[in-house]
Parts: sequence; structure tokens; C-alpha cells
Amino acid sequence: MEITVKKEGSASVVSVKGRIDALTAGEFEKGLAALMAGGDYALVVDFKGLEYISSAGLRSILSTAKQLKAKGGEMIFAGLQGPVKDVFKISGFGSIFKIFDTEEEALRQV
Amino acid sequence: MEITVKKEGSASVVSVKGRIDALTAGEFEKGLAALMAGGDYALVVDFKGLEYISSAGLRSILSTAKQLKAKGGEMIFAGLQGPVKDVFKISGFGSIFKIFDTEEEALRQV
Amino acid sequence: MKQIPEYIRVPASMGSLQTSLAFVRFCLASQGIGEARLREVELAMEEILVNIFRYAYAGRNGEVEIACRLEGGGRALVEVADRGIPFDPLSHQDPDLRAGIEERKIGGLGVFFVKQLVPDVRYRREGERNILTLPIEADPML
Amino acid sequence: MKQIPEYIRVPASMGSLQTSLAFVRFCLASQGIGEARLREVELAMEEILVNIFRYAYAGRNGEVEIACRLEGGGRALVEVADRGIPFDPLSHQDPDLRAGIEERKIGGLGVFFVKQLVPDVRYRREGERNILTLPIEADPML
Ligand SMILES: Nc1ncnc2c1ncn2[C@@H]1O[C@H](COP(=O)(O)OP(=O)(O)O)[C@@H](O)[C@H]1O
Ligand SMILES: Nc1ncnc2c1ncn2[C@@H]1O[C@H](COP(=O)(O)OP(=O)(O)O)[C@@H](O)[C@H]1O
Repeated sequence: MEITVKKEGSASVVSVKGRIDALTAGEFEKGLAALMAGGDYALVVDFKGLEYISSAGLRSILSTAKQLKAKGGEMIFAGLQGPVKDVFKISGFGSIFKIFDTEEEALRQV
Repeated sequence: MEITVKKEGSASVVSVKGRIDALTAGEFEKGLAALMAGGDYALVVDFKGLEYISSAGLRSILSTAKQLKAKGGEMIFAGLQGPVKDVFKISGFGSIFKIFDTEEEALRQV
Repeated sequence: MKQIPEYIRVPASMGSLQTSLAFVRFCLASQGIGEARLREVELAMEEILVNIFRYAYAGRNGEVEIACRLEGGGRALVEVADRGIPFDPLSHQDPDLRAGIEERKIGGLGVFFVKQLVPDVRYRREGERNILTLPIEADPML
Repeated sequence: MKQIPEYIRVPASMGSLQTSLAFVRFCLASQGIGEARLREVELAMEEILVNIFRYAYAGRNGEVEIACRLEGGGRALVEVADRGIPFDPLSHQDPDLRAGIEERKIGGLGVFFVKQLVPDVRYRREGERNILTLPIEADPML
């Protein structure tokens, strides 16, 4: 897994490549926590390069999203590929989160 | 492992891609045996696409080369990449076989 | 046709995850099962294994045995066995998928994914062992 | 740092080859050992394992246990154990590398490769078990 972060106006774009599984979800969650700790409450998570996510990754997402919500912030998603889209669909995450085709579209809505 | 064969004048060029290990050496040896059975006694083995070879592959080579020699034929090599070249070197095969950088050079010598 | 080992036995700890998933992948790929289905089974297997690593032995050391049997016709049977506390995932309650972010409970998705991805999964307790049987067909579920 | 399992146990048959090599690869890669050295160790391991599969159990069923211990500083220790007939590969005679095609004996290269690729390999018989220990450093031998 590889995480990169960039600022776009008031939002932070978090791009994740590779796999978020039980071995890497902790690192992913720590990355998100670091952004929150730095006062970034508007997160665009770009999963264009993500090949695989398991329930461990969804756990990190939901835990972060709950904290963001409590702070008036938000976490939205862009670029979900086939297998990741499937996981969002069967878990219901596809309907509790805002999901956009591209990072650009997501940034317009943030 | 993927084997392809083409005729070049009186020689047959056998190109092998992938891995020749204990799981695939049998198939490689059968391919060589089929050529001999068809009367092809001048073999150029092109290892340009070969990533890995273990002693099982060398066993197939030596066994075929002995049979070819008995029939007045020959087996020469081209295109050995790093790891395969190393295996030829430590096994002594680098000095008992003729080895060329490219298939074209090998064909000129056959 | 490539032979596959009947089983693999590894410690019930996170470090065994990659090797175990690679074993299942080799086995199913040798049956000609395609990438889309391989990924789904990989996900189901991760969920099963991580749960065993986390919960089955309640902190003590233990092992997991994974068997993979070829059934012919592009079908295979994967079996996962542990000697941990009795646990039947099929009797576990599904999560509420419609709850919003604040109400939604964290967790409970692993077992649910297994049932979605391998609908014919079976559980049995045999002596001291929990045994999950996963019949795998070539077609992706999703 | 990624944890790795202490060991893997598989049937002593050809079908176990890929899984076993993948296990060793994961373990060593987690130590930052580079591709060139990984390939050499893979070759040594193939030779050791195939010999165990072929010879150790003389046609009967058996198992192989592979342990991988991280030693820190980019070093690791791989151990391969079987319960087959006693066999010390280090006492096996090296092949004649200079013989021509007609004189050259077929075989005998596997054990030789292991010694070339892992010069510090050690053998011991412990009870009913053959144990090979391979200290692995990051630098390629060749
Ligand atoms: N192998 C197991 N042994 C004992 N309990 C288990 C096992 N697998 C799962 N469980 C229990 O079932 C619950 C649901 O598991 P799961 O759906 O994977 O979600 P999560 O692990 O995120 O809670 C776990 O919280 C645990 O209490
Ligand atoms: N694990 C083992 N148990 C018993 N005998 C073995 C074992 N490994 C190797 N041998 C013996 O050592 C010989 C040399 O092995 P090797 O160098 O791999 O060459 P090859 O297998 O091609 O003969 C084998 O022919 C076999 O007789």
C-alpha cells in the first residue's frame, strides 16, 4: 500500500495505491488520523489505484468517518475500481458515503 | 513456461519464456524430444525470455544434448539473461555448450 | 495438470496471511479459475483467516490448516480448520447495512462478506475442530 | 514491520513447491532482501525441496516443515526439516564440472547449487529429523 496526500483548497486528497488489507489497514488509518490531527476535516479519498480492500479497510474508513462527522467534517470517495466498488456495494458503504467517478468531480462537491 | 518453435533453414529455433523448474522441465524436455522425433537435430535454444532455470531444466538439456550428439546433431544456446547465465556458469554448462548473445549469431554458427 | 498440495498448516497469526492466500490462489488458479473469482475468494479467505488469528485461540498459540481439493470441471473445495473455541459464523447475525455513519456499528462485515462471496459455505464442529468448507466455482459472484 | 509466520508445514510432494517458495520469498522480502538474492535463495530452496519430495520418504507420504526466522540487520535464517531417511547433503560429492557432453553424468547439480548459493548451509540430524539451516544475507552470491 502506498499513500500520498496533497492539499486542494480547503480539502486534502488522499490517494491510496495497492491493497488495504488486515496487514496494511492500520497504516492507512494512521495516515487519516494524522490528517485529522493536523486539522484537515475535508478528506477526498482517491481509490483510483486501489486494487483490493477487505473489511479491515472498511473498519478504518468508518471509524475515521465517525470522528470526522463529530467534528463537522466529511470524507468522500473517488475513482473506485471494480473489486473495490463491489466491496462498497455489498457492505452498504456505497450508500452511506458520497462517491464520485473522479477526484476532480469529488473536489467540486467538497 | 511457454515454448515456441520455428524453422530457420536446417535449424529449429526453440524459444522458451518464463520458468524451467521441477514443475515445467518435463514439458520442456518433451518439446525437445518431439523435435528430435521429427528429425530436427540442429537446435538453437533461445532463452531471451527465460527468467529462471533450476537443475531440473539442466537435466533435460543434458539428456537431450547427449541424444543429439549420438545422432550427429547439436544444441546451441542464445540470449541467456542474468540469472540463467549464472546457473550455466556455476554448473559448467557455460563451457560445455556453445552460447551466443543473440539468436541471429547462433543461427550463423549452426 | 499441475498437482497441488492437499493442505498447508501454519501458525494462527497475522504473519501467515500472505502465504495462506498464496496457497489458495495457486490451488484455484491450477483449476483455471479466473482472476475475478480468485479475488473474491481471496477476500473471503482473508476474512476467515484474520478472524481465526484474532479470536479462535483467545491469545494462546494455535494453528490453522487449509486444505484445497480439486473437484474437476473447474471446481474446487477449500477447507479451513482450527482447534479454537467453537464458532459457527453462519449463525452470526448480519450487520445493518442501511444505518448511517453515526448509527452504523463498526465491525461485523467479515463474516458477512464470507457468506456473500461463498454462499454455499458450510460449518461443522468435529471433535476439537472448527471446519469451514467452501465450495468454489469458476464464476464470480458479484 | 511485517510479522512473518514462524513456519509452514506442507506435504512432501511436488504440489507444495510453489507455496513453499512463496513463503520463503515473503519472509525474506520482509527483511528487505533484494530480488537478486531472493532468486538465488529460491533456486537453492527448490533444489532442497524437490530432493526431499523425491528421495526423503522413498515413496511414502511425509511432510516438510520450513521455518523462517528474522535475525535483524537484513539477515534471516531459513530451516528445512523432514522426517525422511538420514541424508547429509554436505557430505555428497560434487559433480565433475569439466566433463564434456558425452562423459558428463546427468544429475548431481541440485545439492551442488545449494552449497554454491548458500555457502554457510549446515546440516544436522536431530532425533528422527533432517534439519538444514540456511543463513541468508542480503547480498547476492553470484
Ligand atoms: N474464528 C472465530 N472464533 C471466535 N469468534 C469469532 C471468530 N470469527 C468471528 N468471531 C466473532 O464474530 C464477530 C464478527 O466477526 P466479523 O464479521 O469478522 O467482524 P469483526 O471481526 O470486525 O467484529 C467477531 O467480532 C467475533 O466476536
Ligand atoms: N533429501 C534427500 N534424501 C535422500 N537422498 C537425497 C536427498 N537429497 C538428495 N539425495 C541424494 O543425493 C543425490 C544428489 O542430489 P542432487 O544433487 O539434487 O541431484 P539429482 O537429484 O539430480 O541426482 C540424489 O540423486 C539422491 O540420491
